[in-house]
Amino acid sequence: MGSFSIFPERASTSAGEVDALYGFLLIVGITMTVLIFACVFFFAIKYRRRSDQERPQLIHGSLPLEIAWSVIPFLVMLVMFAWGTKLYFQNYTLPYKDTLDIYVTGKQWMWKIQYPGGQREINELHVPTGRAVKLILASEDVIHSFFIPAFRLKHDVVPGSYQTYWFEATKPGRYHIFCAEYCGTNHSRMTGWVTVMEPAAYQTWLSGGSEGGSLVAQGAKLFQQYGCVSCHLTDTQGRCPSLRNVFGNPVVLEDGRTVVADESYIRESILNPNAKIVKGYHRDIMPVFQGQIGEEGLLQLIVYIKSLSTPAPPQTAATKGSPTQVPK
Amino acid sequence: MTHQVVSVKTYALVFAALIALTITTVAVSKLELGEYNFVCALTIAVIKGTLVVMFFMDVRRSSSMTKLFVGAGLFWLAIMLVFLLSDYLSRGWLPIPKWWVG
Amino acid sequence: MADSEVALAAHPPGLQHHFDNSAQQLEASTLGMWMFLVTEIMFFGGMFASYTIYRNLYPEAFASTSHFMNVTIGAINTGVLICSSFTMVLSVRSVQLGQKKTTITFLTLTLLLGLVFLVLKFVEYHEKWVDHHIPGPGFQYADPRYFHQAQILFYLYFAMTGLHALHMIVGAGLIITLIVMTARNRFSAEWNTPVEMIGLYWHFVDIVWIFLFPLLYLIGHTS
Amino acid sequence: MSTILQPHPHPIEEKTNYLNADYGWKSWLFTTDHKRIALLYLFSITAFFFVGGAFAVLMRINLLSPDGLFDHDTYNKLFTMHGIIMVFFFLVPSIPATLGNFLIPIMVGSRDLAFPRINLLSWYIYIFGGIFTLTAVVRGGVDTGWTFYAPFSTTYSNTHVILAAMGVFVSGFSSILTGLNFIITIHKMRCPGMTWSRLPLFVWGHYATALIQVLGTPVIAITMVLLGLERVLHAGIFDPNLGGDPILFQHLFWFYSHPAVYIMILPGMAVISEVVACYSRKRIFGYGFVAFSSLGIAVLSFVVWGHHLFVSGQSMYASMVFSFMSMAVAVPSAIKVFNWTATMYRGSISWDTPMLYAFGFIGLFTIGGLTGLFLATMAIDVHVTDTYFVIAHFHYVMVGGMVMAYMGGLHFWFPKITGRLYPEGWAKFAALVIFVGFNLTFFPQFILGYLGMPRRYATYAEEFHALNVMSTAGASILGVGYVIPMIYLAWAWRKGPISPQNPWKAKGLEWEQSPTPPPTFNFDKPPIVTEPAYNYSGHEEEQEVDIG
Repeated sequence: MGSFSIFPERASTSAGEVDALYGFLLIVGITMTVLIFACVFFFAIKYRRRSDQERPQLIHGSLPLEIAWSVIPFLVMLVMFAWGTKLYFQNYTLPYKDTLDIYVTGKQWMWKIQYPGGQREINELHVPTGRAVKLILASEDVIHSFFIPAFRLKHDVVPGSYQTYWFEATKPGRYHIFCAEYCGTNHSRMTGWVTVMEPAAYQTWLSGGSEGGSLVAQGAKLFQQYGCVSCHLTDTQGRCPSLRNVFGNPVVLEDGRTVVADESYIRESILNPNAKIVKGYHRDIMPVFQGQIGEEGLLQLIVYIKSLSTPAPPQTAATKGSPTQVPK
Repeated sequence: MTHQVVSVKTYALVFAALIALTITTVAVSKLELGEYNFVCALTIAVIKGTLVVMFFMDVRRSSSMTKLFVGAGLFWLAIMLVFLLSDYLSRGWLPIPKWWVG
Repeated sequence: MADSEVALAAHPPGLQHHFDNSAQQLEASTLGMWMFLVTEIMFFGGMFASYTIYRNLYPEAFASTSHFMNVTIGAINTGVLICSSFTMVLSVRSVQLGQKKTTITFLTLTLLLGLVFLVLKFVEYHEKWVDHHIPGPGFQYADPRYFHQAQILFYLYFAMTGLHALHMIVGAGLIITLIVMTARNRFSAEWNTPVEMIGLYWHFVDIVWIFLFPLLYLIGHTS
Repeated sequence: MSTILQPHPHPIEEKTNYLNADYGWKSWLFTTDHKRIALLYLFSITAFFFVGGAFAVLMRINLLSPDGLFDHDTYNKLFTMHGIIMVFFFLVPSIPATLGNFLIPIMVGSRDLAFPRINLLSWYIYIFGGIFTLTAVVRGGVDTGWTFYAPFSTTYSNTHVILAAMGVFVSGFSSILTGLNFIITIHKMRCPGMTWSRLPLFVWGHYATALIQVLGTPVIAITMVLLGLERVLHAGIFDPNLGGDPILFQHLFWFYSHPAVYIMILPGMAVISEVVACYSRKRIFGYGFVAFSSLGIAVLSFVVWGHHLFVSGQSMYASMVFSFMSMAVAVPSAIKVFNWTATMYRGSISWDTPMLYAFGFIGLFTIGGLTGLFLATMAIDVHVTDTYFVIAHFHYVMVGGMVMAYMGGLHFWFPKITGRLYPEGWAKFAALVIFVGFNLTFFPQFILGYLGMPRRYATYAEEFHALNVMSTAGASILGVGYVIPMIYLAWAWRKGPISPQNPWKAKGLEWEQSPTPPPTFNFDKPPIVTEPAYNYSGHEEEQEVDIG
């Protein structure tokens, strides 16, 4: 960080846009501050009290001026609001195409990171450039917050539910990972590094070591062990929905709502099955697994269930200007 | 509040109404109305509450300032409930379609 | 509550030095009491909000826990509280007419009804204690599927009804002070603000129960 | 009251006022005179301010070097106690309980607040809550942050969370009772002629603050009760492993805590309206707009709390609504700043100390308010929330805004409270030191925040070192800046020159119709208001819009 700059490094597609919005806000802020400071000092000097008998002329106020400096600031704020909301939705709405899913689990004072290939790392994240990476965030104890300043992204890691966000790294390098939500004694030591590599270098790193077999294999073992297979795969009496080709596709529920079967839906259906019952199936058949399967097991089960369904069909409507297609 | 005193008859009437409403709400709760059960119970409770506020607490004949305070209290409670539920109810909605996101 | 200004031996009975006339003082006290009741609405409001959220998140667990709620005791308690509101409002009326004896009888009636409510509430709590339904280390629940969710809902049940019972106890204490003050002829037709204020407080506690009873006892049965 | 003739340096015989009307500790601890209660609050609040300030200095010393000075647990306790003491025991009560208690009855023209005994009760509750919190500090502190986020505070923290929660719970009621007293007094006890459109803006500001105090504080009270119960029973209401939802705690906490930041700033704005009007010797520009923008802030402040939960898993749609409302709540504050600046146009501005503080307030509050817009914009908030950008934002509003206004108000009404004049030279010097120290402390933190330094970090990355050293340097200047007024104001209270009834020739009942320092019942003869508010130009005609 040789040169001192008020912007941290831009290493992801959305970092540039966030900085642009920040620039706009800075301009508005600085002009307003300079305007107010100038008025205050100019008036203070020009109209300073010269004698005690001065009687300034009574000015009640002026309605048009009041309306002007209420409506105009509000319009500027609406621009900020619209631009900010669009950018927020863009960052948090998952891109349509297949993403590299990485599972991040926050545990008191460390980040455990697992790759689909089975590699596991502590406080280290390796991502390739040019590919959308989806982070699936979970926590085992208190609320943490996975914060990468270089990507301008952060999300609280709330225990008991999955949070996801995605980014697409652009500039190779090593950037900070911070825990941004206070989580106890070593909150400030719960940091790590994200290493962005070229796709080729990433492949060599990937093949470097994947001990412990892939998540899918471990998931299959658990799927067997907890008896899910007897209902959800080989069952013919139709007591419960088969899990083949379920992941990533919409599911029609008993009360008519349709929900996309993503990680949170699968996790909730494992831990609290009666929360969302699929249409045509009965309540209170599947046992409640709350508190019986740990975070590790849940991740492996979900990856296994994901492997049961063919990858989601690429989005037909080509979305113009989507970040991944714009050549950087 | 200190003008002429309310007759016992009005109080007795209101009292009888309250007891009747209690009985009805218990009776209604036994019926099988599904989701409307909640709505009925709440409306009956609101009616009973307004009766007590208007007659027993004499807000009916109080100054408009008192009525404003009572209204403000309920309005703020409504603000809390509405905005709290706005988060919980809209959590499950599908992410918005892609055409809008650039 | 501190609203029961002690009558000063100044010109009209009970007029405080900083008020211009009794009407202004009474209106100020009433507004002050209502403002306090608004804070109580927001105070209970926080719990009603948590109740709504958890009833929304776990409807079936809620249905299963409400089978353990004793509706008969709840209904009787509602009736008891409505009667106590009725006798309270009659006591306020009689103190305004300056009838000391009837005021004392109605205040005592209100007090007794309040105590009956508390006794019934204790019976209910004891019943829950026997069933190990008190949230905390000793909590047990018949249906293993809803163990955790039932504990939360019982926590809310005890928080809401417990705080309500606490307000009943404070109310009972206030009514006792009122009875003593009436016996000592501290109130007259011109000045009886404390009775009216505590009447408002008592009616408020009754309204809280009017909302608690259906939400906690009745709704869960059938949904 | 017997007139006690006692040897006094000045020949004139001392008139009886609320200070020398009665002596002895009983006259202070059992007083129902709103002025004496205001002084009781003044001393206890100043004590809490310096305790909280000491924690702040220790924190800044720890952040001098990247690997910190204290161990992590101590630092976590330091920032928690700094937060709790400053927020609940200094910022929320300070202006309303001291200047508000002292001045509102006089400004409104009444002999005392509506419920004097409740006013004294509110001070005792404040002290009782303070004892709870100080016991928590003495017995080892609490390390959950002033926000007490579950499930850390309910299950994982093993410090005195319940003690601190009880302290906050109890001190909340003191704030409720003060608010209740103000609302009833302003409604019911205005003297003849004091219509709503002639009320000083100080009273309007405190009326809006009182609304928030009364409507918001009970929710933090119930949140603390639920937190305490949850910590004892572990029933799981906020613990996700047992089926609870920690985000519900955040909702309930911020439902109060965001309006609370408006409880802190509105009285500051109220003071500034008075100071700017008096030292520009001009009626406030757009009186009606400034008055109603206080009410606008009070109402809108209750629908914006969701901007604290943008990244905590709140649904995107609710975040959108809260972001929009947060933009709306910024408009009334902007109106106020523009109106103060417009008041100075064509005025006769004297550079006395209170006016210096007003200049500081207008400038720094503008920066604070604008950075609030950064945080209300969702995409920026994702990057800067929970970083030092947020710390800088709320310190600009609280220290740059509220504390500056508090100092300005203290100096402006010092003659009215004590009957003495403070040394102008020292006061101006202190104001300058505070302004410089403040900016040096907190402006670097904006840059630190955007660079990504998270908040509540005992040790930090190497590249943030330089800016942190600057910030600590500023903090030491700021610390000195706050000690100087302590000294010369205490000195002036005893030794300062006797002040005339209206040293600044200000308008308003408290300067014109009530002697300095005021007698126990505020006025020698019952006050009557004839002219419009801030009638500095001496025109008798009355054509302001009559709201009353």
